[in-house]
Amino acid sequence: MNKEVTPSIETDSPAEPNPRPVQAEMPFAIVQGQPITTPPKDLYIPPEALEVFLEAFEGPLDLLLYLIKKQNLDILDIPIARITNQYMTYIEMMTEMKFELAAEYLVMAAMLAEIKSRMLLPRPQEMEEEEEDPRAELVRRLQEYERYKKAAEEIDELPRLEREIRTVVVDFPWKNQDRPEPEVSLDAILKAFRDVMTRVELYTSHQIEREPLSVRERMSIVLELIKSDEFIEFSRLFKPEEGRAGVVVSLLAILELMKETLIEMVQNEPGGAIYLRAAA
Amino acid sequence: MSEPIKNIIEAAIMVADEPLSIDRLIALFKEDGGEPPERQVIRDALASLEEDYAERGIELKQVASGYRIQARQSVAKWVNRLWTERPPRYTRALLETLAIVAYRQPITRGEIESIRGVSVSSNVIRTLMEREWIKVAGHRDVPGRPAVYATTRKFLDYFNLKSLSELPTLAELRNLDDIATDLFDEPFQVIEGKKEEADQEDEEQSGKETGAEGNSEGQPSA
Amino acid sequence: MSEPIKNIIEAAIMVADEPLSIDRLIALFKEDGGEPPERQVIRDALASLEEDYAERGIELKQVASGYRIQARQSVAKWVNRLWTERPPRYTRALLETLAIVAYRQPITRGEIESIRGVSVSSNVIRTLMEREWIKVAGHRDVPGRPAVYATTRKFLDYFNLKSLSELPTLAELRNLDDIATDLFDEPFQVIEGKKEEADQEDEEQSGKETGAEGNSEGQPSA
Repeated sequence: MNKEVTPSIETDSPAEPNPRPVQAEMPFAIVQGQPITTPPKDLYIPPEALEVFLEAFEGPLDLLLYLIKKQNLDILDIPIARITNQYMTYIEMMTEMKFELAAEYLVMAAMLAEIKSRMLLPRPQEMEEEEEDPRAELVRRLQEYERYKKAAEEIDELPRLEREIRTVVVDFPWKNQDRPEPEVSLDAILKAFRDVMTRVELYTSHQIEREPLSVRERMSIVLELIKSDEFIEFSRLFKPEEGRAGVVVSLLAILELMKETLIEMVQNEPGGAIYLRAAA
Repeated sequence: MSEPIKNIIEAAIMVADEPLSIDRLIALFKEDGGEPPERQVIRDALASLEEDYAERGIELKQVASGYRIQARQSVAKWVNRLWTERPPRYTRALLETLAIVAYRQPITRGEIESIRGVSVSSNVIRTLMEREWIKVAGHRDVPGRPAVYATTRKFLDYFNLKSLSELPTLAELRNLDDIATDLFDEPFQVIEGKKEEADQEDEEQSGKETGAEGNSEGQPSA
Repeated sequence: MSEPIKNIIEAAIMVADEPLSIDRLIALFKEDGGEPPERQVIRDALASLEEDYAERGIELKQVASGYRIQARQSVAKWVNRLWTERPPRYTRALLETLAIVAYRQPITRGEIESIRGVSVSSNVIRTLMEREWIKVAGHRDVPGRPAVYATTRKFLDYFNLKSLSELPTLAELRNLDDIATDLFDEPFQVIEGKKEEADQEDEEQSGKETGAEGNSEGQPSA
């Protein structure tokens, strides 16, 4: 090794090959609220972006592929020492900065180190013929992963329902009235909701705030009591028999309804009775 | 634009899940640059479609909010058998919408859409209203005065709940999850397995299996 | 029966919210008394519909679970303006897992993980199961009896495919014998030079390296 190659001084890497269109659509990462749609142009990653950088990879194979592609190297010809050094630099930086690193990254680091040490060991000529190149397993895994990564990108580009494909569904006003209604289990509803929430967490950065269901339910009940053409007195919306908890739930529900512009509140004089009505 | 206006209008009315007014049909062409078609052009296209359908099982129907295409009563007898033949089932979109209304009520359709990340079809709302599981609970005081939906007493009765607070909280749902993954897999498999067998008889689909084999043979043994 | 079979079939496919197989189409006529139509009669009617639609904005499409009618790509630009919501997007983890299941089915979660080099989150599997794109197809007869996953017809339907063989072809694995023996620790320029030679050989085997080739030509020759 006559040249210490670290990510930060890598300047001779060739230009970035064209990113696939589908990846361009998906932000590569979000740094301080700004979406980054392309990977960094060189191998230097500012320390504050490192965690984000690593999160953008689907594991160590993906990171290795990136390091290889970034320098326009062929998978079959990867210079193990150089790639290992680059990989290790990232991992060490992560470890030093005490970021939590998926175990897979460390396993890969160990594997690379092993390959490197085996490559350094002098071997008799005849042994070399029989023994498998220690890079073979790594190269095989990289190639294997790369083809599915590519396949995933291609599947993502296929025309699909809800995006390019719209199916014809015409009205049918002549449905049999005695047709049985579909049965639904509560479990199915819960799963559906959990699924939505999972997707929301995956696809949006904002969190759905957690509100006790009792408040949401009370909001619907209060809304039902209130009509738009007449005022109802504030105090009538509370039932003392429900106790303190019930009163709090009602109050929260009313405040939330006002915030959501579903009801309005009127007070004619300071200290006077408060009236509510549905938003007109 | 090489595509005839009539083709675009027909496809749009057929895929839309609510009737389309002439204004909405004109709006489809607004981003093309240049003048959008005149109302009369749209009307002529609609009249021409009506003629095309004269001898068919479908018809163009004008309702209050616009035009829609529907099956004719003359084919209703056969089309109705689509549902007697297999028990009806609600779509994922319907279940998700119902779940969101239950947990986030009172809520507008727009808010449901922004949570789901996809539009909510009018069919789904209509079906839930017809089943009397959701109702319009009020209107939000913003432009357009959108309706807000809430679940009904009937909804609670059907699912045997005394009140909404008997539903698990978000956090509980998530925990339920980790424990129940295996439980959840099992019944799914049995049902699906049976269904697959039955479907297999359909000669149309046999290509699927050979495709899979073809691909796995392509794998090297290395 | 006064109504032509073709009219009934067209209306049924248009009304149904899922693709209809030939068997399901035949079943529509079973209660009429007498023999239901032969498969060939249904096929002829479908072919005739396809012809009718040739110059229109809609098309008859055969996907894995049957026939559906959908807007043509040529009108998609206008028709899609009906929807303002963004279509759902899927994470790379989900798409890669889906791709591996599609090409390598039946496959265990452990095998997916070993290809991807990372663990597959339960969320991904669950989302795929809930979308009914994958299902548990059985269990491998090894300790722990892990579930093996396979894709479903719904997956093919969603991606507009008739069978798995219509999926994009998986890239070839190249021969490991191409690994040069002593690239290790050589300086960068020499490696690059060797790489180009190697690429030229590769090109005879598979024309897939042209992109990389174009890029490396931009390099100074050192």
